[in-house]
Amino acid sequence: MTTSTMTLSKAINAGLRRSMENDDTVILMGEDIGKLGGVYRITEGLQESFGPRRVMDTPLAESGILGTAIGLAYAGYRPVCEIQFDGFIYPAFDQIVSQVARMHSRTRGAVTVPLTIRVPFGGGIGSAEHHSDSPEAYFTHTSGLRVVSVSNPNDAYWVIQEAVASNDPVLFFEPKRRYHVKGEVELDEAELDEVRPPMGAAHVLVEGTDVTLVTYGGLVQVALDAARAASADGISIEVIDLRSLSPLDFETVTRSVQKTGRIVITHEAAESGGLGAEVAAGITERAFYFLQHAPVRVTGFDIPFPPAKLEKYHLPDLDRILDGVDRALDRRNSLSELG
Amino acid sequence: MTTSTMTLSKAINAGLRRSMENDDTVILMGEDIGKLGGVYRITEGLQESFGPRRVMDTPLAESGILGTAIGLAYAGYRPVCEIQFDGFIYPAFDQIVSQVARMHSRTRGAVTVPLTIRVPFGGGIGSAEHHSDSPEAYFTHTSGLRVVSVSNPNDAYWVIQEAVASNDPVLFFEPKRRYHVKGEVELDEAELDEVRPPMGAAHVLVEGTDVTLVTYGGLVQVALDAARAASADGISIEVIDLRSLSPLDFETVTRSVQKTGRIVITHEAAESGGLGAEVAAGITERAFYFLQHAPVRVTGFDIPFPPAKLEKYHLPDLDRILDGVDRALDRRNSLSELG
Amino acid sequence: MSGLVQLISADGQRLPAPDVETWVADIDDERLLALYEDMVVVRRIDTEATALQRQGELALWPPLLGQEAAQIGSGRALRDDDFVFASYRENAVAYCRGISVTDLVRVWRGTTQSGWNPFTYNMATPQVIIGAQTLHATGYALGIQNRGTDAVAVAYFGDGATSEGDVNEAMVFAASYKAPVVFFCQNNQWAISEPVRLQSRTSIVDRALGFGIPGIQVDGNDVLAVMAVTRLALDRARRGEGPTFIEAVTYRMGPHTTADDPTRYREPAELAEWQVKDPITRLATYLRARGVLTDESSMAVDNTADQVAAELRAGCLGLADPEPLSLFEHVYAAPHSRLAEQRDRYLSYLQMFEPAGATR
Amino acid sequence: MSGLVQLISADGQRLPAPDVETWVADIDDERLLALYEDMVVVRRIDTEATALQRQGELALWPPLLGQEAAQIGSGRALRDDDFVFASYRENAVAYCRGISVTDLVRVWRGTTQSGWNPFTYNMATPQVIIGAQTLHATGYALGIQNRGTDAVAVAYFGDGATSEGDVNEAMVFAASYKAPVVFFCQNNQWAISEPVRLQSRTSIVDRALGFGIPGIQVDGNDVLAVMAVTRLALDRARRGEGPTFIEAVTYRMGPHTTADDPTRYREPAELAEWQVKDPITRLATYLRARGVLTDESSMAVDNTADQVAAELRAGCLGLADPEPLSLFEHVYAAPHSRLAEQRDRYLSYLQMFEPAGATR
Ligand SMILES: Cc1ncc(C[n+]2csc(CCOP(=O)(O)OP(=O)(O)O)c2C)c(N)n1
Ligand SMILES: Cc1ncc(C[n+]2csc(CCOP(=O)(O)OP(=O)(O)O)c2C)c(N)n1
Ligand SMILES: [Mg+2]
Ligand SMILES: [Mg+2]
Repeated sequence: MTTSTMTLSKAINAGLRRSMENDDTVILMGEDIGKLGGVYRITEGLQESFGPRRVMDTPLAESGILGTAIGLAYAGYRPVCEIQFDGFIYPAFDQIVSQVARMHSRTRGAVTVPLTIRVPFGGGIGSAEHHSDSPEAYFTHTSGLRVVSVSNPNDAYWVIQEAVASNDPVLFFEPKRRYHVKGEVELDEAELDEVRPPMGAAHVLVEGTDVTLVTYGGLVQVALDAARAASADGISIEVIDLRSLSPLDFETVTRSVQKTGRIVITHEAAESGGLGAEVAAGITERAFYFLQHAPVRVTGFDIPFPPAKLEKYHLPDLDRILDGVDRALDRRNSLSELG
Repeated sequence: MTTSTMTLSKAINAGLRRSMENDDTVILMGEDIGKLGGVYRITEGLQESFGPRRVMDTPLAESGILGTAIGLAYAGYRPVCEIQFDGFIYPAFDQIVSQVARMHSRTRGAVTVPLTIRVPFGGGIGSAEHHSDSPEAYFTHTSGLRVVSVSNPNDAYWVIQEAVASNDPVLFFEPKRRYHVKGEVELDEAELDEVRPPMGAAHVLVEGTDVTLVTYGGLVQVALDAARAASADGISIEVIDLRSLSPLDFETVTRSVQKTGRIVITHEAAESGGLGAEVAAGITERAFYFLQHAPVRVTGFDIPFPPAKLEKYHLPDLDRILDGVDRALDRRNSLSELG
Repeated sequence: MSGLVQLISADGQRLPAPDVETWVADIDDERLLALYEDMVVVRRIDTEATALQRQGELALWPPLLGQEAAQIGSGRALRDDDFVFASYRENAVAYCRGISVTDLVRVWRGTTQSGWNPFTYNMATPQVIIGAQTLHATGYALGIQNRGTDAVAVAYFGDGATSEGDVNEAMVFAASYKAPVVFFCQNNQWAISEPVRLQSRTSIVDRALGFGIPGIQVDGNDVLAVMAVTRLALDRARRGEGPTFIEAVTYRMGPHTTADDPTRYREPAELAEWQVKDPITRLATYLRARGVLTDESSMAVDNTADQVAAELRAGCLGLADPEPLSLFEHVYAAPHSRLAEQRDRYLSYLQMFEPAGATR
Repeated sequence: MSGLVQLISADGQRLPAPDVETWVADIDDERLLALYEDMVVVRRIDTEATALQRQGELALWPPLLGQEAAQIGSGRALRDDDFVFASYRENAVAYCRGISVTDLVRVWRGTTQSGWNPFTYNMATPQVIIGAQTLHATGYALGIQNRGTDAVAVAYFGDGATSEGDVNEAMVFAASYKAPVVFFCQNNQWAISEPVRLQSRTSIVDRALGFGIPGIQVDGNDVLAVMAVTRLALDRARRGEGPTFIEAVTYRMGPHTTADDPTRYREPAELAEWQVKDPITRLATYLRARGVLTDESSMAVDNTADQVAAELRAGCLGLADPEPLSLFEHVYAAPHSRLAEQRDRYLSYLQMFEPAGATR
């Protein structure tokens, strides 16, 4: 096995490069992705290698990026659009929801829209307004899209390639706060099936018996830290990285909850209508008789993302996750008891 | 008490008229709302009465409508924007999510954005593509917005006035399929507190003991029909019209579920990440030990709204709701048993 | 090119227009008569579809009455390998692409969201979201440019659409990349109840100049002039000279759709004024004067139109309703676990209603 | 008005410009010196804020280096009752509005999303979403129009912003209603790493004409010319003549923000070319030649700038971090049950960490 240590951002870059080498219909589009290599350097060096027609700096217009990408898909291309920051995806919302998501079903399968929309997302990096959003739930509620997120370099390398290869449109959420974290990446094609995380499958990162802790993206590491801390306290947490947010891999989560009987879901996005609601509702439907406690949500509050100096209070951290675990374990009062 | 019988559409019209009479900063904006009175005639006669500066036909640009409405709010106005159909709100998504919803918190309360966004929504009327969407969950997940829906003329008359009077931005979802249904409207201001449904409060329309059936908008009547049909079978359904979708009135729903122990939620929007997920998750948190069965969701499928000839299969109807009730009552296999 | 391009006046006179003559030098009497037939046929399609709507066989129909020349003139200028991205009203363009009349009404009968396979006719499914398709056309044009062929993408849209951000962004992208796309705007004076002056205080065609895109304003009721300028624009694109914007000045003589009542918002006098400029009448006058349109040939055209109308009616009435389980098809290209689960459950649900022993 | 308006050349010569002279007839030497001081001060603010960012006291800073004349010339043309809707880069405009230097950096220190109350200074919170504010300005202008006052709304935005649908829709609305709004575009040649030619193949100012809005292109490094054309545009708006678009041709001499490294995407030669046109140097040359700027007055200006910088530093370091529970404030104007519940739970949570008996 050929492995290499690289950062998550470099892993995405390497994955994109490989996709572009394998398939010359793959085209990258976005603001500042060419010479600059993107504000996060995810596309660094790619315009040099593949030229400006395959790594296109676009005018500053997100709806324009998505709309023209659809046209390129019609013409047989496989566009990968970078949205510079989470908070800038909304001008493209109409093209994504009304066009990207519906074109295949609209045409009864005649047109495929094999688009990948890369979105650096989430907080934890002390950014300015509109640079820390977690908009994933808007897209998981949108039929016709697939939504994934990654939390480590190996997943990043493989899932981005799967997203690009997918004939369905994929929203690919990149946790900004994890860009610079290094990890092992398995590069060898021969062993593909073993190392490649199948898009759509959740990943049990840590096995445990007392409570299931479900998350994705930037909070995966926090969840792992929480599991370690809890184990010192004699609590055994099973940590699941969802990876695929739409569809959700309920099979994996249900199997876990059937074992633990308790589940905590954590994400940065607002609680109301966030992904945690869907996981909670879905797991209750699937494992009602196994549940010893209501699914517990530990999320960002129902507020616009706050200024940088406040984000540490807004974002779920180790303590808040452990508090959620305690509640799920009936070691502390939960919402139903608070009234 | 002065009451009057009118259709739901006429009730909104009358409510808007009254708001405009009471407060001359109220301005209506939208496509075709002037001379034509809107494609659904909701604003019929209002331009005649209040002139083109207060009932403004706008250029064909939804982001433009919302963006200029924000400027008018800055200038001390209270704009009421009509989005012609549910499916046309997405071009305005950025202005709604990044501006309307955040302006008050961004400015730490200095700026209020007392906007009302009227959205005819939902299916059941055999419409063309993009004319039957139920986009409410996008907005209930957006902090800073209030979201309401109405199901009968009296609520329509009062809630639209409350929405217009609210200093917070309000999404007001009008069930198209109920526009032409008549009902009594209490017009008398003197009795206001008794007749005015407080914005934010759910309404128990039918009391029952076996199962709680929660819905809003166009499906309320279907839920009432289901309750009637079930009662013939000896099943007592408590029907709740949520009316407020954000915030949700969990107090009312929880009280009901503490009594019935079972809950069915039904809406037209897709299941994944729909409002039903939030209601299910929230009620499980609040009434876990009262629940005899996992909350049951009866919703549109996770598909783009289908062509008119298929909508009757997609939309929850009496039979599908009763099937859901049966599952909640353990009279039929539910998801967890299906595996 | 400045000023309104015209080749046949409202009263049926042939006018010289040196700038564009060359583009229609090959359009002899026979081909003019064919254009005439096209226009008569599509008008007849409109009438029949409207009747079908009144009879409850179609849920809705957006007539193009008055815009026949704009659509036939441009539609007949296209090459097969050009690709059209249009709105809901371009039924005559679709007709030119060879799309069957039955396929035209599928969407309006509510059996599907797309009457045809876009790749069979190189014409996308009519777009309902105003202006969205202009970006698709621009993107498709970028694809053409990458491949180095000389096909062209053509975006059709209305005067109202020019207010949408998307249409303006499409022009930004098209200009920036010099994309081989033609923006064909039918200014039919109205966007439902809103007159064009609400969308723009200046000529619609001026918009393009602000993006550095050449603009041509053409009499949209003059089929020959429309064909000439469309060919000119297509040729520019084929030669790598980038986008062109055409404003076809025309008039929506009917309602916005069969659900609309234009008497609520516009004066009868305005309609009367435009009736005088009717695109079919003027060509008829011209062709009669030349002896090309005779009672005989006119009757032949009408017969063809009647046949097409009959075909439309039969096709429409013959359309089968889709199966319930087709709901779940083609939402995704690859299997999707959640949707598969929903499908399975719905199937079990449906089976409850079946007589015991029946299979599906 | 066609061609680039200029009153003071790059080498500090006073040029005649009959079209606009009258608009700055009142700007005598003393007032010119004041403009000079403004520019020096805001450049000093930039330097200090950049230093604070390097020292970790600010998270980010978007310098306006090179754009002083565009911002001071226009900012000083405004009346108090005009209302400004700007982007993140208009710190010099904010300075003209009387906003304190401490208020300027609050946002960049991350203690708040808005450094000031917009109604105190008639200037909205700097907008991060590119172009969104142009619609707000247009809407505000409609409000002015309704009330019948002669105030004006002013939208500031960049060259890159002109590609966004919103900016184009703002022009549609402004033109349609003849709204008293001035669109002030600082074409600083770059949108982060993208040169202006990627956004437009033609002059940015041309865009306005396509919407029927008069456009003026001005040397954005000439503070006097900028002031003249801004006054002209404001006056048009006040007299009910509707919107004007100003393209101030300037250059972003620094990085996009302190997080940017412009050497990755642009040539040193380009920067050098623009350094010759520096807005402060040219005014200094002019004023020195007139004997207005002397070593003494120059030192006075520098002292003022240093004082402002010291004020900025002290103000910045003095900014208190917000309280955790302020998270829940001002999300809604009226009580919100769900959020109140979240706040209460968070409060109980925080209390778990407190020593027994402590209160909050
Ligand atoms: C984004 C969006 N907003 C609103 C509508 C509703 N609508 C349908 S047609 C129409 C008018 C379009 O006018 P124009 O672009 O001039 O085309 P025409 O109908 O005249 O052919 C409107 C407002 C829509 N379909 N999409
Ligand atoms: C909608 C949106 N898309 C992208 C961005 C990221 N972004 C911030 S500034 C900028 C460039 C803006 O260029 P320009 O309008 O010329 O203004 P300048 O920065 O030069 O003053 C970009 C792309 C954003 N803030 N908002
Ligand atoms: Mg029109
Ligand atoms: Mg710029």
